[in-house]
Amino acid sequence: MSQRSERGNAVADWTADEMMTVAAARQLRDDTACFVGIGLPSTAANLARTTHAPNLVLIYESGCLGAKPDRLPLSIGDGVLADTADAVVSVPEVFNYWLQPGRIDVGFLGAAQIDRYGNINTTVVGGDYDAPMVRLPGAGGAPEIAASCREVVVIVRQDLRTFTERVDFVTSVGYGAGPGDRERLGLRGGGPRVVITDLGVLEPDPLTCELTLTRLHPGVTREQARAATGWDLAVAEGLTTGEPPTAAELTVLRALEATKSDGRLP
Amino acid sequence: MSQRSERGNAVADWTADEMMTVAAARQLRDDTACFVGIGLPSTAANLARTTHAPNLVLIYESGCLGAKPDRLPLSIGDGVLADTADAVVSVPEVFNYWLQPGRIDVGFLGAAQIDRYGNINTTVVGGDYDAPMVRLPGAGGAPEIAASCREVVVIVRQDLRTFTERVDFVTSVGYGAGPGDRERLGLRGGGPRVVITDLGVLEPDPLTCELTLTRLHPGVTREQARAATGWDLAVAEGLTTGEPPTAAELTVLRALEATKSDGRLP
Amino acid sequence: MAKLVSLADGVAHLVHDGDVVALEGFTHLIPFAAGHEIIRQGRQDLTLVRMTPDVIYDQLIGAGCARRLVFSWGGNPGVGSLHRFRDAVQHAWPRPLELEEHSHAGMANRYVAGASGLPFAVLRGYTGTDLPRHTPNIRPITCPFTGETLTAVPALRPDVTVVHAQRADRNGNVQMWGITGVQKEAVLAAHRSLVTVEEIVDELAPVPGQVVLPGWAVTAVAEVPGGAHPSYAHGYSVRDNDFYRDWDAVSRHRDTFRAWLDEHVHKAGATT
Amino acid sequence: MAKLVSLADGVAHLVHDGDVVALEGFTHLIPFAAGHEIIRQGRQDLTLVRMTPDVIYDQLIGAGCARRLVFSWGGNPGVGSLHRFRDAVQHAWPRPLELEEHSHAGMANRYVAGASGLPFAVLRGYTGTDLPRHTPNIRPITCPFTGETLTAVPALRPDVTVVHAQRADRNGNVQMWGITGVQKEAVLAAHRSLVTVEEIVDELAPVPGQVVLPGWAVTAVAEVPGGAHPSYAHGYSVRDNDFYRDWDAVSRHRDTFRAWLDEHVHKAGATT
Repeated sequence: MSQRSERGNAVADWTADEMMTVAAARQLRDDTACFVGIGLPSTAANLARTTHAPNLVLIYESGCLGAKPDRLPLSIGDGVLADTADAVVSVPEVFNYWLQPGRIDVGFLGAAQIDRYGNINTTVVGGDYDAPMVRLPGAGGAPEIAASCREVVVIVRQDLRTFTERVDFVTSVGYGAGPGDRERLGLRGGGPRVVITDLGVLEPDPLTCELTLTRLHPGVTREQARAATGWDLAVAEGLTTGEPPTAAELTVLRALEATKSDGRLP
Repeated sequence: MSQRSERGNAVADWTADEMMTVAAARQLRDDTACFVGIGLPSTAANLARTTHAPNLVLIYESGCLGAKPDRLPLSIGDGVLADTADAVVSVPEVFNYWLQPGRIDVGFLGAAQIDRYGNINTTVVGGDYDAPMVRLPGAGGAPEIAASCREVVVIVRQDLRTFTERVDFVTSVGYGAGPGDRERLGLRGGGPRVVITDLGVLEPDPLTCELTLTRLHPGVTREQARAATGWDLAVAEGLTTGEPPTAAELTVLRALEATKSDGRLP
Repeated sequence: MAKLVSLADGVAHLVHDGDVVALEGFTHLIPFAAGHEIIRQGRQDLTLVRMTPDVIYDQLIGAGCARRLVFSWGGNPGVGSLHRFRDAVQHAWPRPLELEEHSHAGMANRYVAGASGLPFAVLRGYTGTDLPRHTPNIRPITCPFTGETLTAVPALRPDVTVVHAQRADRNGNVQMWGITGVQKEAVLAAHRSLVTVEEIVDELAPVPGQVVLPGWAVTAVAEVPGGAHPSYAHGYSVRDNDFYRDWDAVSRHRDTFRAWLDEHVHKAGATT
Repeated sequence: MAKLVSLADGVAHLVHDGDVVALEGFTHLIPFAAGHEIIRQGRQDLTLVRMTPDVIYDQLIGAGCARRLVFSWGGNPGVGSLHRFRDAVQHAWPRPLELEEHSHAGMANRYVAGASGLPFAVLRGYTGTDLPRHTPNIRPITCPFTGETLTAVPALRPDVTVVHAQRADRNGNVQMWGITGVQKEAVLAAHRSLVTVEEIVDELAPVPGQVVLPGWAVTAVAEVPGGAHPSYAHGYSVRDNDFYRDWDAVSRHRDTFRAWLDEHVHKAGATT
């Protein structure tokens, strides 16, 4: 993730992945609770907590409520999460008492595939379920995070393999087949509010629920974004270009990343 | 409970209540787990633990597993129970993870009314449920203790008001209306194995499930026991007379009772 | 983050006439001071929920705050019956009291379902007893895998739950230990919550056996030292067993009860 | 009271060919040493149950111990995919692997039901996903009070659950702290249990955040210092993140995996 991206802004001193992480972090508001998956979501959530959202409550499915790690955990069960949490609860409790009732404001998910309606696949790609081309890790906490959090933020690199007309397997429901599906299914959370990629930002159209390009990262064109999408990507009328990472954001992000290489503080 | 009983053995230096508590304690085997209600059951269980059953595991519904109180608690939530327990768990956990699966060997219950088939009432006496003559405390943990423990020991003073042909309200099921009823109801514990009173010991007849007088305390006659029972009490062919309390049992019991008066060690 | 409030303000803002109110605490950590404040503020028509409506609910019932009681064991632990509770059930004094009666296992699971955002809980319970005949909120449910019949009870979702705990920090993170009963579930099941604590501290030093409720899951916290008396706060006080024993005589007659209420609740004023 | 045993004896007596075996530990306290002993003793046809079949199950699957996997997330946390797991699913190497796939919430509740002596658990989960189409053990259930449709999953009742913990005393009372995951439920859900511990001590000094499993609820305890490596035991060791990263290369090819297995498992012999 630390090598220079070839399609980001090659002049400014930041990579497309850094831009993506910064843009994701900016989506997290202070004084909210965020259910964090490992990897990019954890990096972005910790960046937010260390910059503009000091009271962001990080919840890890290992049972750590309010973790305040001073380094990036490699797994959702690293000791630093338990050591710095307000409370450590059992895994059944984190799902039953904290996630399921809708107490968590934001669910922060990654994806192996994502479709037009924000449905996510992290299970199998290609072939049959029983004989897949690629067997992925599977669901983990994602289906219920996607169902129960008040809103979902997705962070995922944008390319044709990932942004697909129809996911091969619905691991976590976005807007199903379109408007009204979440309500019909009885899902109580609001679904994906925003998808942050290395190219820009997609948001569901309020009427069609279709993921629509609403913002580009600096230096990225709408054509690049559309070319990296496996369906005919709609572009919002008011398409904007986001702010590049600030020096402060980059400094904190890189310091965080540096802690990940050996799991210890630099 | 400490005044001399008028119908116990008036010569020997122990009361009917003491005999009852000692007889109940003797029913508890070492290395078993016992779900203990407050009052007489707690006294008897602690007597057993302090005498012949040092590894008796006492479980209180307040969530204290393996409590080893050095004084008699007044309530099932006294601090001494938490301080001396192997583990303190939540109230939902004690019922769901420990009682319900049938992990507890013995459930130790009292009763306001008990009938021919060992069904217990601690809810209302007389009148209607909605307008009872006497409103009692109610169920507490008893229905599920009676349902799920491998066996139940009842400790209750024997008189016509209490030992009644039919309880006014079934709070906790013994043998229902007779043989096969526990199985039909799907109750997985064995039901009342023995009822200890201040007069003697009753056990369910293996064929009829009817509570049958199998043992008298020293100095008590079968006529006394039958006269204190609200149904035609069957008497076992091999009716025996139990052993009086030993000096050791009385010494420990009285020391325990002495701790109860002020909740502090003597 | 939970708001830090006075007890009087907390009760005024969070407990309303007609509310479903749960005061929990299993022998330990019973929020007596909050109960007294509810009496002082003259709340009416409450549906009182509690596994063990002991002396605190005897007082609320006798003071006329309750219309309905949802419970599983109503007695004075280790002492005997509750006379105000009995008087309300047997003689409708000072007003009639509707009952919804459960077992402990049922009530505990009802709180668990409430805390879990589920409409019901499943247990092995009540079977063969007379409780389902009088409590419609106990129904059979069939296992979709084995066909076995079990028992379902509906979730409890109090309008407000009140508990007492040892400590909170200034963000309203609450820490309790010792016998922690069903308090976490009762707080998480409720729409609003008020926690009284022995003290508010800068930092919650971890304690073995602790249960921590994050401040963002609690509505308000009030510092009320001794707020559990005659119940106790493990590490701060011991149970006043004499009070429980004496309550039997105090509560046995309406006039001695009323005199007690006047002197110890109404005249006492808010603790904070 | 739990029996104190050697790891080799514990596995020999408690884990049989064809058993349903759960090795639990959520990133923390994963019983790697016990898994290696299962491999060394050549167990076959196991149904392996685990929420997060990470490196330990990659090893068991690659070693050919497993016939079936019941799980909710099969990856190398923070690193990527599990190559032995993939090879088994995609190419049936070294033998075919049946899958029963759930979500974390579903698996956690299946253990809860098992620990609770219930045949099933209820949750809000799986709705709208493709999981129920491939996992028959996910069924709808209707709330008998509200009519709402929820999801039911059957209880997990492993033949044997294996976990690692920090300490036990000589009566087999087990103490663990830090992230304790689903271990209590997994042990209580199982017919038999084997707990490996960092050390056996005379007295379990209470620790904040501890979970204590009474010795009478555990079948056997084996002292295996470092038995969680490359996972960790909070207070005793730290997670060997390099091992997890290196595992990606070791496990990517069958021959490097087999060489690793020979050297680090088969030749290593029982830890105790």
